[in-house]
Amino acid sequence: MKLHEYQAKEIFSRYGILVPNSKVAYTDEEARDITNKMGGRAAVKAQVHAGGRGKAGGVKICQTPEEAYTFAKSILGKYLVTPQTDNQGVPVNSLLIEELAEIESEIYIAITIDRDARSTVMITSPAGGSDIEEVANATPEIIFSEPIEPVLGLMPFQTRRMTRQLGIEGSAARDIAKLMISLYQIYLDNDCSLLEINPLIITKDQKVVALDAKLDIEDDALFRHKDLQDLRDRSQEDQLEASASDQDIAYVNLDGDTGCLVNGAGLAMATLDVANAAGAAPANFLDVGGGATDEKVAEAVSIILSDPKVKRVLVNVFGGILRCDVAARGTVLAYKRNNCTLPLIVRMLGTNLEEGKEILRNSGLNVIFADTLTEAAKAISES
Amino acid sequence: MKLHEYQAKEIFSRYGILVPNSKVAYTDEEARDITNKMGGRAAVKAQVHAGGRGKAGGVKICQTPEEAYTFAKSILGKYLVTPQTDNQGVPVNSLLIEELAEIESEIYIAITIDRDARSTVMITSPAGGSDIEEVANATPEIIFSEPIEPVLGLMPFQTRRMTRQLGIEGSAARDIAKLMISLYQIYLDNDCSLLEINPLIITKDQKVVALDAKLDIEDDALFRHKDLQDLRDRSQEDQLEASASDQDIAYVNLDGDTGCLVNGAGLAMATLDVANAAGAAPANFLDVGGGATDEKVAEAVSIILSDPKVKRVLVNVFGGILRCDVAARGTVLAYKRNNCTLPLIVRMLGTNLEEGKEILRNSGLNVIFADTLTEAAKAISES
Amino acid sequence: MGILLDEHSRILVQGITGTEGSFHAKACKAYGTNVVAGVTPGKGGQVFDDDIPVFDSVEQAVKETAANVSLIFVPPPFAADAITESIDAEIPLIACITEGIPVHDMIKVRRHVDRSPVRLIGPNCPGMINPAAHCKVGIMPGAIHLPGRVGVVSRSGTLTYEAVGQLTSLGIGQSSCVGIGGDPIIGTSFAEVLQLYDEDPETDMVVFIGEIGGSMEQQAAEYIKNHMQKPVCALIVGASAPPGKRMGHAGAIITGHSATSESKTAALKDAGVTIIPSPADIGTTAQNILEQIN
Amino acid sequence: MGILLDEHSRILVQGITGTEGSFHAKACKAYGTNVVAGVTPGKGGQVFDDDIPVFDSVEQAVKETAANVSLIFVPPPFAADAITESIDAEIPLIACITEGIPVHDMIKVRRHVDRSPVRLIGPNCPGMINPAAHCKVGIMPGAIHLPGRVGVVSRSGTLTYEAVGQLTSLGIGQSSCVGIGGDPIIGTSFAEVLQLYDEDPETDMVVFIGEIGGSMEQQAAEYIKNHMQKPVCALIVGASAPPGKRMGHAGAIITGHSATSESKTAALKDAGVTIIPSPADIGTTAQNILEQIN
Repeated sequence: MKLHEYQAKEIFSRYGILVPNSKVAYTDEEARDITNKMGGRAAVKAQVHAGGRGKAGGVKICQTPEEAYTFAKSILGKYLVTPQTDNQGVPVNSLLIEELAEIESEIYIAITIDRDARSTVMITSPAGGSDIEEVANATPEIIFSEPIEPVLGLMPFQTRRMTRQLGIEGSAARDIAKLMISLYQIYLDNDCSLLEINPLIITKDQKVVALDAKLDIEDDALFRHKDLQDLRDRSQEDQLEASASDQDIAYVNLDGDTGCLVNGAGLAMATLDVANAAGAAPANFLDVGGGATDEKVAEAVSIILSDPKVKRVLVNVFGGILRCDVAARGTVLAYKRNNCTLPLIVRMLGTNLEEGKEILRNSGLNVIFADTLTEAAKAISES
Repeated sequence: MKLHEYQAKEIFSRYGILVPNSKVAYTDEEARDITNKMGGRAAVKAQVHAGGRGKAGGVKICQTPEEAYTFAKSILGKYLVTPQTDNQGVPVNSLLIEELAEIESEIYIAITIDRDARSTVMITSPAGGSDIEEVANATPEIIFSEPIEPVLGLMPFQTRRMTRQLGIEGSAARDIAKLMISLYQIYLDNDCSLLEINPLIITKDQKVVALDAKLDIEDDALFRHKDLQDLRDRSQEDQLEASASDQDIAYVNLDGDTGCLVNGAGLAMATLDVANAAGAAPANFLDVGGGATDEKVAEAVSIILSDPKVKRVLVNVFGGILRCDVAARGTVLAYKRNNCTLPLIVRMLGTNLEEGKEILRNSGLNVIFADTLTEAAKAISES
Repeated sequence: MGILLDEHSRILVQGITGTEGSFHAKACKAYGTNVVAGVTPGKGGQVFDDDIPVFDSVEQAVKETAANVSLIFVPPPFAADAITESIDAEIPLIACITEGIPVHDMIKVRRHVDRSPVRLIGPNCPGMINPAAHCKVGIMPGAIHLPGRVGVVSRSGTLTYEAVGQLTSLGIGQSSCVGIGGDPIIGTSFAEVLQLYDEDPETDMVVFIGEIGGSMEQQAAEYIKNHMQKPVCALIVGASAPPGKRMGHAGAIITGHSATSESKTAALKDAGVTIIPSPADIGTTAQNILEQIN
Repeated sequence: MGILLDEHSRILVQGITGTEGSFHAKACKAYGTNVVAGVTPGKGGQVFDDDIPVFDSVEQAVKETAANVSLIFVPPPFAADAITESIDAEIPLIACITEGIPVHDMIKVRRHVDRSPVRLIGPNCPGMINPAAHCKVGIMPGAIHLPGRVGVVSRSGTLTYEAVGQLTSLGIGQSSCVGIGGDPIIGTSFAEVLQLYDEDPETDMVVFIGEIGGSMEQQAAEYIKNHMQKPVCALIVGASAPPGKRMGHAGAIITGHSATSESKTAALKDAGVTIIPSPADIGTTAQNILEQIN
């Protein structure tokens, strides 16, 4: 679950990390008033769950309250398309109005999971303010990784190594070392999957300030953070993905036109690969899970059908925990409810296969059966 | 560093652990008034840094405010001698006046360091309220140890095992499991060396309440607990040991009459063993440390001389970091300052040995020299 | 023989009284697996499915039944506790099926596993099976398996069944099948399972099914290149997945070049592994290799 | 040869610019030890005692000087950091002299040591010395040592010097001397050092000096009973200590029967160890044993 910048900064503040003075505006008038109170100049930043908003025009340094008003008016209620969103973009419902800082230097700092080290890792770079993935591709030698041993926590020698790598000295180095320890504490306390500050700045008067803040909470750990659950902003999520997630269905919206319903994540990825190889780009990844009922399958198929770009549906089920008859009944249910006439290719195997086929045959739907993945691929490319 | 029961209970309360309603009284009138406000009946408990106070008459269940007043008058300002104190006892300067609880059952629970497991360990027993060392000797099978892995912390299955071993079920078992997790957190957060509740009670209405509370903070970790440093009560400490500790001298008061000054803990223990074998019981253990100066040696010798039971002094120094001349000068200084005429047996070896001997020879003191531990033993038994 | 499981395996099911636990405990038993005990705290003393005693703790279960394999179905918030409880009771082999365990829990558990004499399979995995020993410790449909001499190892569930289905339909049996799990932090890696297969006299070759995310497949390629004696064929799924999106499995997410299907496939090819061209060709690729080595 | 140290040992001193660190770094160097670098964060670039470069980090020191032993003098609040920094820089042997490290720090450090390819001696120890190699990594007075064939292992400092002094005064040299430290949680146990001596071709027998507190001496007795080939004589000090009192060393405190001198002495006697009757008899006891085996 992603948090907004202003939410993340509130948490940072509680751990003693400096952030610029700021206030959230929900209307253009609020944007003007807040900017006015800040002395007339401010950074006005769209609060969206997507990186790359700067390049996409989601951030503006405003020199007057009127400029803030005009910018707010132009962006609030609109959709912002960034390199990290789809073509539709994400809605801008709030703006963070922030005091301007006198920047001397900018740093990148993040914490995430390092699968190879099987631990958390702190990542730093002196290339703060840039797109870090571009930096990683172009100049990987200025990206530094520091794995953190869970039993020890982040050790002081590691913070010294990082400030050395970043080329920082004096009081700022000590402040950043302290900040790193606090960030690791935030990461642990809130069960984060990603914490990122880009940029962390050193001001001209040597203050260390988090100019941006990104905090993703691990979905699997949300159950123990009741307070954080309330910070979820559903407006920022892909609506199909969000409603699938509500029903415990793993769904990812893709660009193609072949809707796919599969049980199991591995088989679902394999199914996309097969569809792609057959020349039919998948419209989605969907894992309906093992313990699905008729109704859950129907909901999953309905999510697929509600996607306007879908031109055909492939159901690929290896009946084990999810029985073939359940998959068949759910699919038929969804097709009928939606009065759907799109081609339906079904490949089923395993438990209750014959019952499943029987249900589909008797459904009145135009079902194309496939026994193997090869046949399924062929049927897709021909439909 | 030991905390008083009432200080430990304040910390317990902050972690959500139930303790009886209570208030500290420093005078007999306060004891009466508090007991009165509690409804006329209360447990009145001497706040001393020593176990076994119950048997020693330091705790009284009072049925009237007058009884509390009388008991307070009889004990406040006096010294309480318990099985764990020396013959002088410890002063009673405050009393904890506590609401009475309706006890259904009593449990022992503690956390300390397990050197073999190289971790902390939780120790429990259904024999709550008893002298736990007696229980451990008589019926070790009802003492249970649960080592805690530092990377995992105390796991729920361990709390379930412990409540099972204690024979507790139902809501009390769940409450105790939760309390165990909190106790481990208290132990970690405060760098404790010992945490003990004896007894932890289950009341007739199934509440889990810490009736007693003992919390020792690790001296070596006090530097990172400024708040806890203020809780030190020097009146409860052996005055010689406390003043030695202030000067970073390791000193333990013993029962014999041979004062011992040694450098190094191992050699100091060996010296006590040699003295004992020679039939001269040592008056103290004293390790003056490696980096001692003339003045520090003089302070150490003065501490020994201030102990009225000392009849002779043995100085045993292996000159390394502490040079023999420093040991000699410091000893002479202390003898002169205290106008001391007690026999002085000196065994020195190592760095600047000759200078040391010369200083002692020219001091005018009656010094008996020994070259080996054997000779030192002989000199002690003859002096 | 096969790997990990044999006829001496005595299975304990943690979470046996839950919906999933009870369903699969019965299915394992029906397959012929020696399910000797169940554990659900607070339900000790019950009897499950006529003859399986339920205990309050793993410790008691091991003492009474000499269970030596634990199969875990408890919900995510309690999974770290369940795994460490089995380690504490000195169970040498654990399969944790639970999906959705917080990764911070698994970081700690994995450190503990590293210092304990235990093999953990999973979490978020289908478990493992040895068809010849009639021993199934997981959620795979038993009926599709056939005793034989091909080892199967995969991250995921249904795709493993797909692989097994293709093999069995060609008459190719399996010595063992292991699903190591789809989470970022798991107990046993591909390379470790490959080594077990390499040392198993009853395995002739291995079918290895990886996916996008992480770099475990590259480590396996490294192992194969330097140590593996037996032929391996491999499929990496997820070529169609966009970067940064979690494809169901918590671990299946492209976060850098090495996490892509191309990078993994290239590493395996470089290690001399036969690449399975499409998910539809698992069985036939294995068949070709078997024909070559026989 | 001796143990742990030899003529290839290249010593790095952590905390070299502090009072203790600088005093002992010079003393080690004066003894002939190859002190190649010092580390004090913030003082990198300085030169210590004419020719020893000081670095900001262990990593840099190792890179520039190929140091392979770390000797630590930093104050207690920073000791856990110093030890783990040396482990991170892949120093294989560390002696930590620092006294007064919080035990909770050492619990964590010890877990980390357990999963790292490092040997930690101490903390709160005098260090180690190999007289024949002129290599002293610690705070012992070098001059009292004599090259020879008796291994010495002890918990504490001055008592080790006492033992060495008695040996040397009888003309009995030492292959190595190791002080393992007086804290409740240390990096290397008696049993581990005994094993090193048992495997060292230049050690004929071992003088072993234990003390009250804990049960490490019993574990050593167990090791001697089951494995040790060479003769051992042992002294346990602290018979006169009252229970529950910390005798200087954080670890020297009687907290139960097994922590007493009687219990430890009995275990060692049972393991066939020659008991040294009094601290005054260390040298003569060793002499008797040497006469028997020669």
